[in-house]
Amino acid sequence: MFYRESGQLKSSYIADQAMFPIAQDRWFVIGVLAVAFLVAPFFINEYWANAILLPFLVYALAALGLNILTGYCGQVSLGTGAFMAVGAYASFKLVGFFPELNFLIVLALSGVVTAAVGMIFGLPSLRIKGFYLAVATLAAQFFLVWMFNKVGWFYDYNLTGMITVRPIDFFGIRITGPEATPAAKYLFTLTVVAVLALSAKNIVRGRIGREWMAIRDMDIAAELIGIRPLQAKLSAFAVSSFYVGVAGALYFAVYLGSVEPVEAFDINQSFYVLFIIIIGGLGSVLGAFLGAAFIVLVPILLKNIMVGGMGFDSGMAGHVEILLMGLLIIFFLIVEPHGLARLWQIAKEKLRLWPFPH
Amino acid sequence: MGNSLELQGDTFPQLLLQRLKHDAERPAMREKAYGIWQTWTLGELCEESFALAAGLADLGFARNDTLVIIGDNRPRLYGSMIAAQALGGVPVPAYQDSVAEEIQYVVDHAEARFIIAENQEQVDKALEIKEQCPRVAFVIYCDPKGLRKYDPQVVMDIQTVMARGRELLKADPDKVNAEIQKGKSSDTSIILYTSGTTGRPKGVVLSHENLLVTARNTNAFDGITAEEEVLAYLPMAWVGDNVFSFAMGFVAGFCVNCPESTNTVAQDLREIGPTFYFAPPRVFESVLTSVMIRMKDAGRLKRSLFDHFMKVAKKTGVALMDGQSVPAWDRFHYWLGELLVYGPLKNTLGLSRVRVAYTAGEAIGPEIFEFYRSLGINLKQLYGQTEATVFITMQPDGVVRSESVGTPPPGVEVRIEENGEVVYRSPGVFKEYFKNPEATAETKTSDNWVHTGDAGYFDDEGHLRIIDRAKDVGKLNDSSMFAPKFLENKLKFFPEIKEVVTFGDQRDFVTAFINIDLDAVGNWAERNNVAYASYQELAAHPEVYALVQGCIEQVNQSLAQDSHLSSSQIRRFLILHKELDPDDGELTRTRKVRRRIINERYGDLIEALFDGRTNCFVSTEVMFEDGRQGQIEADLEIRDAAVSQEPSRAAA
Amino acid sequence: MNLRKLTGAAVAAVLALPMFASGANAYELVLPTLDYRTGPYAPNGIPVANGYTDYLTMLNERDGGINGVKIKHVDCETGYNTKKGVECYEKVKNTPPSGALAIQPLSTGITYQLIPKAAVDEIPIFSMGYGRTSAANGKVFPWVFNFPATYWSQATALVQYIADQEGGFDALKGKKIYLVYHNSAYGKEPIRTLEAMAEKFGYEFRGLPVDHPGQEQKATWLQIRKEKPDWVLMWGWGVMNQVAIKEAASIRYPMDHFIGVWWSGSENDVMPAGDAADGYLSGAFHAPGGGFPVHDDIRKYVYDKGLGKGDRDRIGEVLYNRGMVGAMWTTEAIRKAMEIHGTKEVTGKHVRDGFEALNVDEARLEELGLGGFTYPVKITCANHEGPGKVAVQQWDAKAKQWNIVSKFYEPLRDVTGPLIEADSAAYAAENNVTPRDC
Amino acid sequence: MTDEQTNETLLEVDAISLSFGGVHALVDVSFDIRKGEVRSIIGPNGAGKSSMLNVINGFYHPQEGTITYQGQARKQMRPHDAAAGGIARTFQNIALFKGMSTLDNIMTGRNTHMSKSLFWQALRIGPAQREEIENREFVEHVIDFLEIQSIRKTPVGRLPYGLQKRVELGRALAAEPTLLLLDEPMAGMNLEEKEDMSRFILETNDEFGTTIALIEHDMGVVMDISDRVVVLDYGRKIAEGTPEEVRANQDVIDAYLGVSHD
Amino acid sequence: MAFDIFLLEVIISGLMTGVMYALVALGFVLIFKASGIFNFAQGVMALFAALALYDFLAEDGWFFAVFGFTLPVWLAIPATGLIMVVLAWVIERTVLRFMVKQNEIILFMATIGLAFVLEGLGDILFGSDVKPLDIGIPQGASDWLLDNFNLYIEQLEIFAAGTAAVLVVVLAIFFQRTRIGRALRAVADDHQAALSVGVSLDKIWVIVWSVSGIVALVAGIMWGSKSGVQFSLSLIALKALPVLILGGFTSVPGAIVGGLIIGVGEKLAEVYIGPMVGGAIENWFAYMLALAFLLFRPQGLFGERIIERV
Repeated sequence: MFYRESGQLKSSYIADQAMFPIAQDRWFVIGVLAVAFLVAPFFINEYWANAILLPFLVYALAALGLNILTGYCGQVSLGTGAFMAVGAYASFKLVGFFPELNFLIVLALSGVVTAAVGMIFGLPSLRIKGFYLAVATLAAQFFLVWMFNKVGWFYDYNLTGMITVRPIDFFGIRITGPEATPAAKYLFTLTVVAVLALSAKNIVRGRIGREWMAIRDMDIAAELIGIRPLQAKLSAFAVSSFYVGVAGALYFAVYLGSVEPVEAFDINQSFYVLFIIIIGGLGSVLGAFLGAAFIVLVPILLKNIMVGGMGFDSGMAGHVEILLMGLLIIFFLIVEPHGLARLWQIAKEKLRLWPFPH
Repeated sequence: MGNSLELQGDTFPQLLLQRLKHDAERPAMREKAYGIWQTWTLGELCEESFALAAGLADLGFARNDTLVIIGDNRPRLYGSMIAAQALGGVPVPAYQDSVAEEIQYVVDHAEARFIIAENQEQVDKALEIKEQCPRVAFVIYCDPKGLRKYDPQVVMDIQTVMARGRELLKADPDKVNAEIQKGKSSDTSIILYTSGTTGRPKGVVLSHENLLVTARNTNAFDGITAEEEVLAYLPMAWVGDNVFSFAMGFVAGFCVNCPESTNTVAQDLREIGPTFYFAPPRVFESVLTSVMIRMKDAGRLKRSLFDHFMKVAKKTGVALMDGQSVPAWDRFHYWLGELLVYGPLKNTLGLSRVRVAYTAGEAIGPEIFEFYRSLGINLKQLYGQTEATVFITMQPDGVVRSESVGTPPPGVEVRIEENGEVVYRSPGVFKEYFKNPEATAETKTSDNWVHTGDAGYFDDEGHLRIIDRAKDVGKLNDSSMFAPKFLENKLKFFPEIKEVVTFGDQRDFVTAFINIDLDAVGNWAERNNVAYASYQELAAHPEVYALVQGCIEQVNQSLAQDSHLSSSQIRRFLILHKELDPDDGELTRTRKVRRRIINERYGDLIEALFDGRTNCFVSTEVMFEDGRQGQIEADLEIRDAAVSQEPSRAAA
Repeated sequence: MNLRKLTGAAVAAVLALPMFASGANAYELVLPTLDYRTGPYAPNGIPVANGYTDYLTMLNERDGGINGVKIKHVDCETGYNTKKGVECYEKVKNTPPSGALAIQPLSTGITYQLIPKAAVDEIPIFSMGYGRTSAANGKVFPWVFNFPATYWSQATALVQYIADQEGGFDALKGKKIYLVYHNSAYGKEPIRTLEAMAEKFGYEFRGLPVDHPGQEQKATWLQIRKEKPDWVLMWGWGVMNQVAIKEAASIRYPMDHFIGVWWSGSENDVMPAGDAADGYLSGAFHAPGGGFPVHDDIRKYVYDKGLGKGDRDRIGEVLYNRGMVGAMWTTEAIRKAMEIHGTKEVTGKHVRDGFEALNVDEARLEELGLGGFTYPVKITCANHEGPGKVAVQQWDAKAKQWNIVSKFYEPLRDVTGPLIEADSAAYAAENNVTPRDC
Repeated sequence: MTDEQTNETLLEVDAISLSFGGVHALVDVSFDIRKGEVRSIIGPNGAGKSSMLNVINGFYHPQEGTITYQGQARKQMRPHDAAAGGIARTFQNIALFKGMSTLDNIMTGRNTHMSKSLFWQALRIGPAQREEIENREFVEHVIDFLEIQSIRKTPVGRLPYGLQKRVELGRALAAEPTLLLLDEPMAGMNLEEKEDMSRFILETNDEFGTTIALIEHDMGVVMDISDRVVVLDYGRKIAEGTPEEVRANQDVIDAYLGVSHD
Repeated sequence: MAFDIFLLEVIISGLMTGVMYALVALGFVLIFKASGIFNFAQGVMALFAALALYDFLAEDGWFFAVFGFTLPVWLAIPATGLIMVVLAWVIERTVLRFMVKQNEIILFMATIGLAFVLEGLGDILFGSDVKPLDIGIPQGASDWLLDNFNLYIEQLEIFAAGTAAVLVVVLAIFFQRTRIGRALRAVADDHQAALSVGVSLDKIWVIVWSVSGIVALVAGIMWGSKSGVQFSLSLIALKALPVLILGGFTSVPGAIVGGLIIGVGEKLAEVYIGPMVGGAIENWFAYMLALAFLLFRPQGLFGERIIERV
């Protein structure tokens, strides 16, 4: 309905292969980004930043990373929590070693470290497939978390094993710790997430993305047309882990400020991110965001409706919230097993053809 | 740009040379190919054309030589027209879906030595006729696919010719320019073979002046500027395409877009979103039919939304289009409809940017006409023919009627002969029929008045109304007027009916052959659980008969209201077992009914319609797509339709 | 369309959130708690939350609040999850009219999150007997209070108890004291202290970590069975406690040589083991049992009116009392704040001053119906831990009750003091905090 | 059939034996494929035809024998070496990437011709953008060649069988193969689709001089378009020669009638 | 000699723990085998079953509140079994039948949704306190062994091992000897084949979920007796995962053998390697062990061999 595409002709491949070839999509995305960058920061308060937007953005980024691996390359991983931990601890150590280093570089390096670790744990994927691989990645999950909890070097030998972020300035603006303004934290995270999301979009529609999808859709055929499974899978593990690592670093440094590995990066974290991409839509960049919105925001919404709006006892609300969340997940999977992104896509196709049904 | 400058030049190549000075970087043509709209700027187009001209000259193409062009609308083919004109030669486009023997006539008649063919399919046709047309020396193709093994002495790649031309131009850059400068406005610009309803095609010779003046006048009439987007999808051999795409395009300077293939026109139309659009009534009709069919599959909510707002449009849209005053609430209601239905609908159809749309060639159904106008598309009718370089009358903005075809534009004079025939005189009047002085003399008087062969009259508003071919208007035995086309068009406005042939001249009453529309009726059949395996089976289905009978009876009712026409009500009809097909000679390439052939082939059926039989056996020879011949046999049912006696009020 | 409507509503509701809670004109004292009634630790979270809430309700019902100002209790469900804790904190901290006056994070992980935030938001954090031990240093952590005793104090107290049983500190030499701990920040808290004391007193120390959730501890207890430590301490939580006590019973480890931290000493922990748990010890800073006058008031003013949060029968359980005493100290701090600042409309900042001037002595305890329930607490600007005294209680499986079986031990400040200094100094350095003068 | 056909050998399999846990799929099979020819491999079901293709492009590793491709002799190929060396193939059961569009599927065929790093791809400017566009242009020509313009952006999962086969051929052609292995390209097609496919195969051979090794069941098609035929039965080569020779061979007739193995 | 006894103790404890893991893994295998669903809700089903059982037995439950008496153990267990059957039926009706032929990861996600629902429901219905479950299973160390051989073995675990053995035998008989059992085996191989045996797919799903619900009940009883019935019970699912990879998702014997290997392996690692690296390595060691096995047999110890074709 809102798609008025007539006259949008593409006279070059660059235009035809643009990230958002339909002008309306382009304007919508620009609009969302404009609101996110130019409007939201003026209205944001601590609740919105710390309880809603930061977790949303951080989880969306982690989900994006997992989606690259699972949704695009078809390798199921349950090690996301641990890879986030790698990113978090890498950033912690890097800031400790080089306090003056620009935090963007710290993030990038944390991502690189995580990518390296991810590749190591991605090696079994050459032999192991499907759920077997998923459970195998749990080895990474449990081992890494144990390591961060146990090896004193990682947490600077402090007494409790928790790591706490130092105050970090980014071009003179405080972005971590309690003194950072909500807007600063939010804008910094948003920038990182937006840039990485757009990059991901670029990667997945290029050669490497096609290699991943080929491996995902039919690995044997992919190999026979000349795709090297080792390269494709490991690159997926690397890129995925890079994203997850950056998400972990943001999770630790900007969102939470201090973390304890056992709780913050436990197996639930891995599942949580997996939920996001399944509900959001496997193999979709948008899906990571929609899924994060659903999984992160709906429980908060339910809680606020029940406790704030309907006067539920907070304990009972907690139980009902879990129950409802389960029902919603089942409901959405029945309605559209391929996730919210597919739902969106179907709606979009309908709107493009409106008023025609097909 | 374009229009605002008083462009100099007596011929198209001269015009282009002028325009090149300012507009070399403007996109002149696009073609959807390899997934994107490949664009030729004016400079590129001219460079290619002139290179081709030089190459052709090298092959021996000389002044007044003809160049037969066969293919879909392609920038290179338009370019080859320019190339021929640059050398003072004459492009002769042929219908791309013609069979070899039709092309043979054109090639032979035009004495062509050069043929430019789009692709292997057309090359094959050209080679097939080469035996019969010994003059043909060169066949030049654009798309090399599958053509590698043909004799390179005869069949050559256009790129090779252009490359040769470029070499020559390097040595002598003025070679082509010099030829262009020799051109005069009275030179032949193009020869267009009209398919004609009877006899062999005639080559209508149009001069550069015909086309240039007509194009300038028309551009001015509708305010066509260089900013238009136009889709060139009608056959290049048809005068309309030559005027709308080629002549008006180069004069105004707008960009002409060629679709990827005939199958993708709808999609390409949507992508281009033309601002100036021409289509014959059948296109508008089939689009409307497909809209209605597609909407029938929509969900309940969407369909009722659609139906509701279509009613609103019917009530308000046309009035708004004609600039009448409309109450604010209706205006809002229409605006809402525009937002929810019309806008998206037009957009999906690719018509949302249309400023001016024309239809011509046949009468358009008032419902169809109003449907588009009510959506806010400025659809107008014109009346014209090849011999007039299209335009005889046109509807000015704001004075648009479905039943008349407007007034003569500036420079055109029209009058009605004694016998009702329309005759005209204009700057677009053709030079002659090529190599056919008798026919020329028959059609064109010495003082340049041209007989159209159509019967018509000016109504009270001063708008011309065309009833039928002058020679086709007959009389029933009760001496009342029988205008078969008029009846046929009325019936064809039903989406279920594709073609109609009516009979009644010198008869007691009127009868009809019906061709159902396979898409529309097939869809209807699916929804009503009517099983069928073939067109023939569907056509013979009793429920389909009932459906058609309903349509006919509706027409009868409306005819009954007009005292002149009430005796023309259709009493009996049958549904033909096959579709009338140009390949079988039953229709012209422009899908006009060839009555003579019909009378020959289906004489027995016609008699059966009048002698009261309830069924009739028929066996017909047909040509399949691959060129094989075959027989179709059927026993056709003949039905009576109810006739309304008095003027009824309930006519819908 | 449905989906869109849903999201529409969702956005609207979320947008409406921060503006929700307004209305009442009368000034109220907002006391939020971050409870956990769901998740693996819910069995422990529920009684703590009930005790806290019931005490506040009792004050409102009996006294009309504090000095006539009603208490507005706001609870928020965390599921013992840090992220939810952050969300809860942000949600409750600005609850009108007073804003949060003191926060009970009820989780070590969440406490760590909130310590830096509280300083900025000027809300005192009362992590009673848990959280960051070095927050006892009020110079570095002006907004955090962890009285009446820290884990480190408790560790020294338990070792003193062991020394008492063994016959003095000298007898510790060569003894084996093992620690079975929850493998998390909380569980690791006492290790440094116990190691420091091992050096000092010459006992052999070893830590045996148990991963969350701790249902399977066979390997741990096999090692204990093999190495036969003289004493086993436990820093456990949740199902880990129950399994550990059962396993200890199974390998016939003497229960009276098995001492849990005060979070490993509730009825929940010992009940599943049944009689086998008899004699099990744990740390405590308040008395068990529901026979104090304050409990009667709670029954009378809360449960008789149907306002109670939990089961009437379970008033007086160890964790219930823990929640209750926390509420008591918090409200006393508010009372003090009103007194110091001479206003009834106190804010978080005032309450912090109240905490720093808190002095709940024997007499006051008596007034509150808590005579002998716990020991007097006096907080100063520099010392946010207060007295730091810990006793040992023992489970009587027959009577199904806990009994205090030792005196309240003073902490070994010569052991804990330097550790606190070092840790808080490190925090100050990392976070650019300049310790204030006290 | 093409003009470029020479007697130069492109690929030679020499005494190949392949077995899976005791089951002999191929036994001592030798034949060669000449540059520019259309070479058909025929035989009854289970004759080892697909195994032969799998050996040629390195998916199966024969226990014995050597493969000489473009003058290089090896014990076995590795799939991506084969692909990089210009061997492309289609599959008996369509092996398209179901989640991707026609265009993307064919683009994967260009992979061996693309090399730009992840970094540039993430930014999608400069070299990566150029590379993408150059290859897109090539792929568009393949699409044009196979006349599948209208399904360019359709997910392949939604396409009818015949078109999927065509897309698969497109993916193989996109690799600009020297040697094209076609595993039953016409299985399950109707007459019209078969004619189209035959035309495409011949045109490929013709226009690009691609050498083609073809497995096909439809004898009519095989006889029509092959230059030479090799016949396998129960993993052994039983005949070889021009279509006419093979057609007349008694062993072949027996094999197809099921006489020989009693 | 003491050392050797200790080693023996560790191994036996490992085996016993392995049986406990295998009990949970069995439920996974049954469902995966018959329907290709990786049922993440298995752990919560065990919790739910234990809660329901407790409810029948305890005086603070719904059953007592409604009927005024409690059930004896021998009645309560079948009653709980019945509840699990009803639950299976409800799950089939409301979830599974809408998700036929979905991708396995989607089905997996649906069972996570299911786990949430059951968890919420369990909390709402039965509360989140720790509920001591005592149905008369002997607890504590076996005195006889401890006194005579100084060998420490948990009685509950001996009992569990016996129960597991019985369960496996019963399941084997069920699969081999009954018509439905045979149909279930058929369905594991080929859904079409099952239809030809004459059992409809939805019925099969109800049956297989019921069976695995009952297995969950057994697991719930054992683990509930060990640590009390509480939320943490559902987390035992995580302990079953390495067992599953090791044994193969589709093999009942695999679940048992896998459980034993993991149990022994992780205990040995914790006791002998743990002290060197700081302990608490059981969890990751189990996975590493499974991973090591997988590298040699990518389809698990007893899993069906994957043959690659084109």
